[in-house]
Amino acid sequence: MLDYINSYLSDTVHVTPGEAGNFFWALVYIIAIFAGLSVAVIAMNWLERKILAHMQIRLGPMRVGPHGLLQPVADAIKLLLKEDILPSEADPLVFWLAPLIVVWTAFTVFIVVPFGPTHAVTDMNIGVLFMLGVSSLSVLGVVTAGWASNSHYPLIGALRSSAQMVSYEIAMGLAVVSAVLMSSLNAEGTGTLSRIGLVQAQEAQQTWFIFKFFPLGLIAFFVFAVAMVAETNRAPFDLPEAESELTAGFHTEYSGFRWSLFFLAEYSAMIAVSSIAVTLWLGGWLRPFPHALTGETWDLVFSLFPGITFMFLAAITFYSVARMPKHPYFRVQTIGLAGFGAVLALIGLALFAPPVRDRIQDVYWFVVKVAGFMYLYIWYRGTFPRYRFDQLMKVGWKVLLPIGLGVLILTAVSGIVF
Amino acid sequence: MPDATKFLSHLELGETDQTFLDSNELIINMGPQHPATHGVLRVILKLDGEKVLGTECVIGYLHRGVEKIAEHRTYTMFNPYVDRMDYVAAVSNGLGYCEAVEKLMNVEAPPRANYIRVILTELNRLASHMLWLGTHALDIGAITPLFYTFRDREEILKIFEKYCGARLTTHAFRIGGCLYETYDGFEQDVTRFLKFVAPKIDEYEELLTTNRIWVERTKKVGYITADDCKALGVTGPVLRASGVQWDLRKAQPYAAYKEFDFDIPTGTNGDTYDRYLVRMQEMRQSLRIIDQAVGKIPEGPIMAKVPKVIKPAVGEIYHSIEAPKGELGYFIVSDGSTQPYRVRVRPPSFVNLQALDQMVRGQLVADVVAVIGTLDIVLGEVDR
Amino acid sequence: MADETKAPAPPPSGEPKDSQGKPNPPSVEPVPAKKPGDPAAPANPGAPGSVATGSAPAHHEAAPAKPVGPAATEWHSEMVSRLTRQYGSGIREASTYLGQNYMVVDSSLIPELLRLLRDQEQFDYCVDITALHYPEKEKAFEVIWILYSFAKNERIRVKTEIVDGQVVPSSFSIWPTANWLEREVYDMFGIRFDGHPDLKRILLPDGWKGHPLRKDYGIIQQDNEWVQINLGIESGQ
Amino acid sequence: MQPVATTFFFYFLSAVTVISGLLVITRRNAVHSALALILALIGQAGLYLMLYAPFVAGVQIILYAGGIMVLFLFVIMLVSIEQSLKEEQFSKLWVVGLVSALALGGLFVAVYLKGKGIFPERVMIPPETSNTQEIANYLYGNYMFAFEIASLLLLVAIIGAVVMAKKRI
Repeated sequence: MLDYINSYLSDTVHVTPGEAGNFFWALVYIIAIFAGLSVAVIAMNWLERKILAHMQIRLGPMRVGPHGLLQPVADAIKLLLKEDILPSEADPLVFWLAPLIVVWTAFTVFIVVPFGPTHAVTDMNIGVLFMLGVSSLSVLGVVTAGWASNSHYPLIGALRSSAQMVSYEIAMGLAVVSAVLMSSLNAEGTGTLSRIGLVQAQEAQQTWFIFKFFPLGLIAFFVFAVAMVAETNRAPFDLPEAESELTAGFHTEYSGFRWSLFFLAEYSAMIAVSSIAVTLWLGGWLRPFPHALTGETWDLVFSLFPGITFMFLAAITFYSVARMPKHPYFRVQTIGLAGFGAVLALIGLALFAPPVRDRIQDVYWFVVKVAGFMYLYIWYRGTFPRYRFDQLMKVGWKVLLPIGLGVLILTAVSGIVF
Repeated sequence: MPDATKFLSHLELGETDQTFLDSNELIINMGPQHPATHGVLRVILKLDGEKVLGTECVIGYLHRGVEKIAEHRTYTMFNPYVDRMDYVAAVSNGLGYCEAVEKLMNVEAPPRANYIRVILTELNRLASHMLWLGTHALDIGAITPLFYTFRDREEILKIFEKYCGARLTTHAFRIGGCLYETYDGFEQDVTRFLKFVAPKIDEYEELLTTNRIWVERTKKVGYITADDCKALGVTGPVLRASGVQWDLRKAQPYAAYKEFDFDIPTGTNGDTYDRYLVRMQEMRQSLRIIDQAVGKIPEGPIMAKVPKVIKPAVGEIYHSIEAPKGELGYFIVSDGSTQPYRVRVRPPSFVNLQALDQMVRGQLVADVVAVIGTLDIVLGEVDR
Repeated sequence: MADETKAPAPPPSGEPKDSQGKPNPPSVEPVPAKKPGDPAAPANPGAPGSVATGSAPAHHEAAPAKPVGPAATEWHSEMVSRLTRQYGSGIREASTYLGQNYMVVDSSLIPELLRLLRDQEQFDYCVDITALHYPEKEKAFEVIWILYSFAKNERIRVKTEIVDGQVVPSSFSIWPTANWLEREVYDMFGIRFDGHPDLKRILLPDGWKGHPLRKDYGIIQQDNEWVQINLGIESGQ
Repeated sequence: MQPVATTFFFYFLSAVTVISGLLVITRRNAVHSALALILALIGQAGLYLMLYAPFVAGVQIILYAGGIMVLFLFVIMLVSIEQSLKEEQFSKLWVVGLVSALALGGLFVAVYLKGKGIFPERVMIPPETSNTQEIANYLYGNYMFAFEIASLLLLVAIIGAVVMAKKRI
């Protein structure tokens, strides 16, 4: 058994555990991704509340734990303890199944997300195609959820959101195809659908696809960015759960743990879709200027980044500890915050250690880019009002689709010309 | 004058006739506890898919019988009731009622009282428009403006509280003038507020006016022509946005409005976007008025010589002012006793709400919410 | 609680017509001459104490003699003269009280006169329609139209007196705003308007019996039956 | 050739497909049968993966499970299905059903008896690694014409749909 484990660790093997058929490590990666994802969802929950609040000149959760840090924990417990109501005439099987479908699709997408050249559960030959396919399955969950609640408003909400998701999938697909097309401009002339292959193609062509054939890459990225927001029913496209018109979209009848499944699925879908964008256009795990600023010194500098960020976070925490009011009521919170700061500092120090530093490089850059997208989601929510349903469809079909097609053709032409 | 049949509500609730895809129409209720109906308003929508075929408003959930109570209260006792009708613009209600009774008694409020009245009413108009903007934007999905507008509205409410102890239903005026002298530092507070809020209004504009989605959600939504407005008796910003340059403060000046120069912003094509622009301009005009007024508050008494017990002569009077929502009128009939024989309140929201059916027909469900927001109705005033 | 009801008809008295603008301060006017042609208001029985008669304040209880309030004066304008030429006795009275013009017309003229006012006299905005209830008069109800003309920036009130139960022709076809205004008058006073698209209660629940703003309807009176059926509670009284 | 997964998965996937196939026809509730059909399609996609055809599996998931089945569910939800539930389920044409069942049974028996002899001897070379590229070469190489005809057909279908809906707007 031991050599089975070691066989993968030997440096000769440069393939993801899935491909190497090594189930043990694949399992380890799956567990790592699950843990990482839940931490990310908890962080997103807190971050979204805080950032949105500060955008709206208010403080956001401050009461539960220092600066509301325990708010996500409180939410999770609340949702677990809340009664899980099953509407009377609802169809029990489908009612129980709908959130599961949505969560399945949201999580299976992560088996092809490449955190590094070898850090992915597996790398399928049809990585991107598989992701699009699975994300289109989540529409089923939404539709069945709306139907199973057996009442007017969820049904209308479900139909609307599925129509929205279906029509934006096409725009998404087109944008992805133009990116894959860029990856095929290498020697043998055939691109690749595998996501690790895509990032390696960007590395080979020494440019992120967002900057390739200058405006085209950016436009394709823009089309994808808009489509992905619509795909996850977020920000300006969050019509299905538009409180002001219909009560609350397809998950009105859900409560307690089932509702939190939808909530969890929404966040992981957001992370998954932005990971596609990062892999396809922003050079997945590549650090910025991998070729322009090469050489020993630059590698060292960039490798210090993970450590620096965590030390910076720790500094912020300690600064806020200093600013905590001296009142005895806040003593526990100050200690808690100081402890949290210490943990961050420790992680920062660990990241400076050379062996850890090299391995963590890829994952760090990938996570930073995805975090950038998360901030964008929250920013959209703070500034944009909601699209009306027909405008939403108009943007999907009459704006994104033609642009997507145009970019695809232009990329092809420029691929041949240059 | 458009013919009246156009305004018939197409809501034959009895039968649901077939539509194109021979799916029956959908009759759904919006309200009375719907988040976007600004209070207890129930709108029965007749939908063909997303399109609204006709609406019917069911109101009266907040009916407190204010006019009946008036007949059993003396003139001064009825004064606080007036604030509870349009609780968002309570000061204007109070001003309207006090001026109507003063007119009935043929008494003139002293100039200092008139100036204080103008300042407080314009501050109240600002607060009402700010609350309108916050909730209207929230209905259409923009969450952030709500917090900006409520932060600035708080400043106004602080001034009210310092002046007369109450923030919302202020009961600031009495028949014959104002009860409270302005607290020392009133002028400084108001001027500081003016400097504070002027850039804030530009902030709201920055957030919304050029926001593509906001423009798309409001342009050509809830369209109503000037003739239809006049026919339906719609007044206030809704009428001005349809191109009619009419404002009671200019047409029939009351209190001290004669002495200030301000202009009446009007829109051109009477849709939700124009109403938004008109109200934003009105906020700036209010600032102009307050700025002119706060500098020149004349000295002198703040209360006219009004007998302790108010017993106006037998007779009737109709007096109306320009409330933030439109023309707010009081028709008071006195029978010589200390209690009014009849007080009829002509509420702008009640009459403006009647135009909802006309503005929303043929639009989509999401627009019903936007139009209710742009009509700026307050159910306390609609139901009385 | 028996509230004292009095005939609030404007006190008949003649006085020089003051300008349309701000009414001049109340001046003690000569002995109020009784206006002959005013059948509507019954002879005003010497109003108790409040109205001082004669020029010198007569002696009465401690409150200082309150001068008689401003009185309704004859309203002379070419529009009024045109209308009286056309309808003759239909226009019962056209006068100004505290600078506000109103005319009392016969109920038979209602839809025709209003349409004429809207078309010829440009009163294109019907501000309000309301009613008054004088239980002791045989013509118990008085329906009031408040009209305003944007062009002339002028506001007038048209009033008619109707018997209880008499149906008033609806002015919905003239000003569509009348739809809800008339529904409210019906809801509160019980005055029916024929020609109204769907005359039903607007503020009170549909099944409610009784019209609250009538003088004979008590202040705390409720439709107990409706309350028991719908709210299932024993109503307060 | 190293098998994609142990034989256990093959039996598991085919069992899933067969059972959900049965469920499709036995369920009274239309949505349940639609969901069972989706499960069957996904099981099928798994089988394609076992046959070293990842591209076809991906397309299967996107087209069938993600696209067509969503439209199925739309139709089921929009059209009120109450009456169909109450109607008598058993269709009158059981004679036709019986004959076709017998014919199919005969075919199975024949294949079982003949054994391997029926299938041609050629052993497929499993182009596992460059599967998608192979398909691309064939699709845009030898079968270019067929590909264009298919896309033309789709275009006609789309225009037909638009014309039908156009009447309404």
